[in-house]
Amino acid sequence: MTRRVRIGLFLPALAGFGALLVWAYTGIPSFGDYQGPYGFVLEKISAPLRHMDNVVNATTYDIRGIDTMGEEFILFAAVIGVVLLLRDDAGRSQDVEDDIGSDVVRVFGTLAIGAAILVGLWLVANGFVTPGGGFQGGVAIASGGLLLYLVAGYREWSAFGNETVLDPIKAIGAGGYVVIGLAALVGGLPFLTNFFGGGDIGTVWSGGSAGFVNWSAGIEVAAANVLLFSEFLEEYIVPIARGS
Amino acid sequence: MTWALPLPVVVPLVAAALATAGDHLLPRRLGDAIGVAGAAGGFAFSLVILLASEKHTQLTWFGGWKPRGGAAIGVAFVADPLGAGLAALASGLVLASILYSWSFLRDAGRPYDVLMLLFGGAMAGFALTGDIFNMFVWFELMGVAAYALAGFEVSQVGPLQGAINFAVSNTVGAYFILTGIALLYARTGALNLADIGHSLAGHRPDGLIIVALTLLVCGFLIKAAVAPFHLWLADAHAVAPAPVCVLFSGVMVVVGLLGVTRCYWTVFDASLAPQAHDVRSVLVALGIFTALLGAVMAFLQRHLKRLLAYSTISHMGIALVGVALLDERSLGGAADLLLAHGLLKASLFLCCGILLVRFEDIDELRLHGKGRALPVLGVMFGLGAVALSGLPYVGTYLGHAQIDEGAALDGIDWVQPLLMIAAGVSSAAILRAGARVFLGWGPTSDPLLSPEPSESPPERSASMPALLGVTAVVLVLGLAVSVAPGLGQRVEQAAGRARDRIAYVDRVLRSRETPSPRPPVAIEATTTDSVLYGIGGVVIALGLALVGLYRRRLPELVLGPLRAALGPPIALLRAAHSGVIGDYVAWITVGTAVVGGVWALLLRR
Amino acid sequence: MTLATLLPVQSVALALVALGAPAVVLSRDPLKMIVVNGFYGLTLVLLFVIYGAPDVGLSMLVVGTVAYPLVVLVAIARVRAPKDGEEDEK
Amino acid sequence: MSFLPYAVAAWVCIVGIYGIVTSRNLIHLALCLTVMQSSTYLLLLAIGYVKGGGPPIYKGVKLGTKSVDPVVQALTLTDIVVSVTVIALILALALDVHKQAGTVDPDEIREMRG
Repeated sequence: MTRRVRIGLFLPALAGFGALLVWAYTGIPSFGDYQGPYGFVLEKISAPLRHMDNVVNATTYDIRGIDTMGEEFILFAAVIGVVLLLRDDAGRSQDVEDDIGSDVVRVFGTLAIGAAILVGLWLVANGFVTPGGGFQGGVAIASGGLLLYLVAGYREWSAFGNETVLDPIKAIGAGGYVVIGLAALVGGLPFLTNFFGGGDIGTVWSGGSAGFVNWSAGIEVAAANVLLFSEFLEEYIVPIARGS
Repeated sequence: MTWALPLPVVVPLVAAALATAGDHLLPRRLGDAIGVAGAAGGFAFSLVILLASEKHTQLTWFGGWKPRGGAAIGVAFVADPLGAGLAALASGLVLASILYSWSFLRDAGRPYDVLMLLFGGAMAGFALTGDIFNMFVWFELMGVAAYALAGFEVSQVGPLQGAINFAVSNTVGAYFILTGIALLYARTGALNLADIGHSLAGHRPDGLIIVALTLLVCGFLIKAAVAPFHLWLADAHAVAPAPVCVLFSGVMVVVGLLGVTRCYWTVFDASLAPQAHDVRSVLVALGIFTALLGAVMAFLQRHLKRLLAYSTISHMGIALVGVALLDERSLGGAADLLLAHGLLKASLFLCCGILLVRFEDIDELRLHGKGRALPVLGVMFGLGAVALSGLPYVGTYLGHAQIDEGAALDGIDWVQPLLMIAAGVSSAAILRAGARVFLGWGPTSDPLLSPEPSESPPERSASMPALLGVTAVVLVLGLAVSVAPGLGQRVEQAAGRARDRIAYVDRVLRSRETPSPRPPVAIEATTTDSVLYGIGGVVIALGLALVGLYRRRLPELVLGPLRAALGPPIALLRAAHSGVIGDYVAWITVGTAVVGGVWALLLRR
Repeated sequence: MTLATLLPVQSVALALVALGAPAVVLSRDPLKMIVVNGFYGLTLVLLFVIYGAPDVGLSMLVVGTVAYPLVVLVAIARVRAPKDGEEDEK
Repeated sequence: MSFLPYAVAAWVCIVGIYGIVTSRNLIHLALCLTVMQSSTYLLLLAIGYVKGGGPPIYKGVKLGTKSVDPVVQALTLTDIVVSVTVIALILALALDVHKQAGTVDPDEIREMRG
């Protein structure tokens, strides 16, 4: 099929598809008139029953926690896939030059690493109080790891940005989520039951065992993302080092 | 029993996490054992749930979030026998594939087992969940694990392109599904299937409902590889390792059809029951088209895995007809057919793996006669091929017979001969390949068959008895499906329950149980018509296989017109299967627009 | 069904998103594409915050400023790098 | 005007598909896929919007204050993670294609014909 034939076939179909979408969307309640009831019910119950201010994360990590468990494993599987696809048979290169010379970069970079990790931890910790939570915090922590590469260079980065270190952490994060769920099951409760009670509302201790779930998600996301970045950086750095 | 419900998903996922965590720490054999234990545990719990679900539909609310005021709050797993059966088939085939891979892909490393476990767990989750967004989550986990497995052998362009085509097509499908979910949520404010159906009940279908139906059905049909959404499937199969193909062909595509079945009967039936006739006609047409197209394409292949992949497409078309007829007998027939097909096709792919190990090739023409050295494998291959053609009381026969009878009851009598032809042609392709490889029949060249890039498989060392053993077990199970006492009746009862929306709502939202009576234990009786159609399928398969092998001995008087009549359409078909992802997504758009457009015209009446 | 249902700030953010999407799709130069995609991501963040979804906005922000640019940039850099002859011998 | 948010969602979806079909570069194609996916975020969040509602976070806000739907936000969060993972996988595949074939134009790689 030539490009011309493809586009000649595709454009009318796309117009029809667009018309279908618009037709469907006219059936949605007018913008701003969300009718519920699901969301409204959750808003009513999540603070009284679970002492969580942030209803979104109460939904994500407790009420619909099983979705998030699946999501953690999606990330888990994808990172395994990326590592597999980008694996380099020649192994890791040890002779990469460290080309970051400026002290200014080092100082500000080091400060930025600390800041990124602190922000990340804060975001995870306050997941049930303010916006944030395991995923956002985890990526922020991982970006701190990425900054380490900028500051310290490839060799230091690759000392911890590799599978031997990160695979167990990632697996403990994802596995921990399931184990917390199983703990409830062993105790005779439904899988993923929040079994610690709510904790103090409005503090980092709110959330009960969903708090642990949130933390294990944070660990998994951070480790998985560092590994992801590391694999892509590897792809960039190692061939250049070898080629030149 | 409710405590066991999450375990077919949870056990493989925990095993995957453990195996990954211990990859650099534990001895290798222990890691292998964790993988097998995870798969075996998932399979065992699926069987336990399947048996329990036959008495009562099993239900558990995650986190203990039970419905309040008759509306769902949390996410539920709802195991009816149809879903639990698919979970069992999926985890059983994962177990077989992991065992086979032990000697087939010794150097694959831990990530391979881990991805297999995640793939299996995700399929079980999809089959068991009662929540439409949770379906999407498992669908995506299944997809991500599968894309990585498809690109597993990264040393060649072919596998990579196959994996990309697979990933992009299925991701587009996933977004269609998500858009459909969003539309249903906008209308009903619910994500639980029973809840959504309950809110839609009695409302006439409007644009939103019709388009949500279109997006969900087309999204799932991409996964089910129904034409014109099927183009990615042969690419993905051609490149994936044989044990991975087992999962792709045996269960992953079936998951797509379960998605259609589940969504239709729990959600859309509430609104569309009066217009069911129009839903049926569109889906039956797609099914027949797919069955014939897949069969013809299978006949044109010489790469064995690709040939089997197109034959899978053909069988998915036949099964879609069973689903689409919307009656109990046909749906049960589709389930029986898919069970037998899953096992038989799995054993055929495992046979291909053995050929690859032994001869480092998988091309029908290059393997000409080499299979004589492996007579046992030849017999297994031939049995698998014949059992797929619908020979009475063997393999897929029961499913065919039930679909035929369902079609007759619905008064659509032209369907059965077409399905017979499709099954015959795709089996003919497998038989022809088998005769060429294992008997050395026919010439060593054939311009009719698609040229394939020669690919050198990675070197493998394997224990032949172990590979043959796993293959034989799967094959025997597949052959026995049609004569397993009571199976037909039990599956039909399961299909009836999957169709019963009122009982589903009662169970999920009101905790009201409706126990099922025990069906009689007897070999399913079939009509004379079905026996005749079955024999017809075998005759077509054998005859056409011979024609495929010895075509050149036909007189020019027959051959000339045949070539003139079939040449151009075949060239056109080949051109459509271009291997270019842009074309594939264009066809997906065309298919969705046409299906949606036709339903828009028919269902609004 | 009145104009008042949509705040002016929402209309502006929606317009930016509506223009941003084709800008990403139509930029065929890879490096330009990633810059445009970054801007598109930011307009999405803005819109999400206006929609009352700061959690989603934050997610989009960390994804749009760290994850996407990094993986895409590396991909582009690899694809553009002069061929070293070590792997493109075909 | 109250249809505008939905119209934008539909528009972004169509633009994304158009990009996928016409793409001549797998990296570009991956980004077009994210554009198509962003349409689902736009749709979900627009559906859950409540006129005059704040974020569904009650820190320092009286319970029962009008707020937008939390469920669609939770769904969108999951959706975003899915998007990142799929993109990373497709880009990794694209990089490998480039290593093997020396091109990332899907039209130039035709290993899978017929």
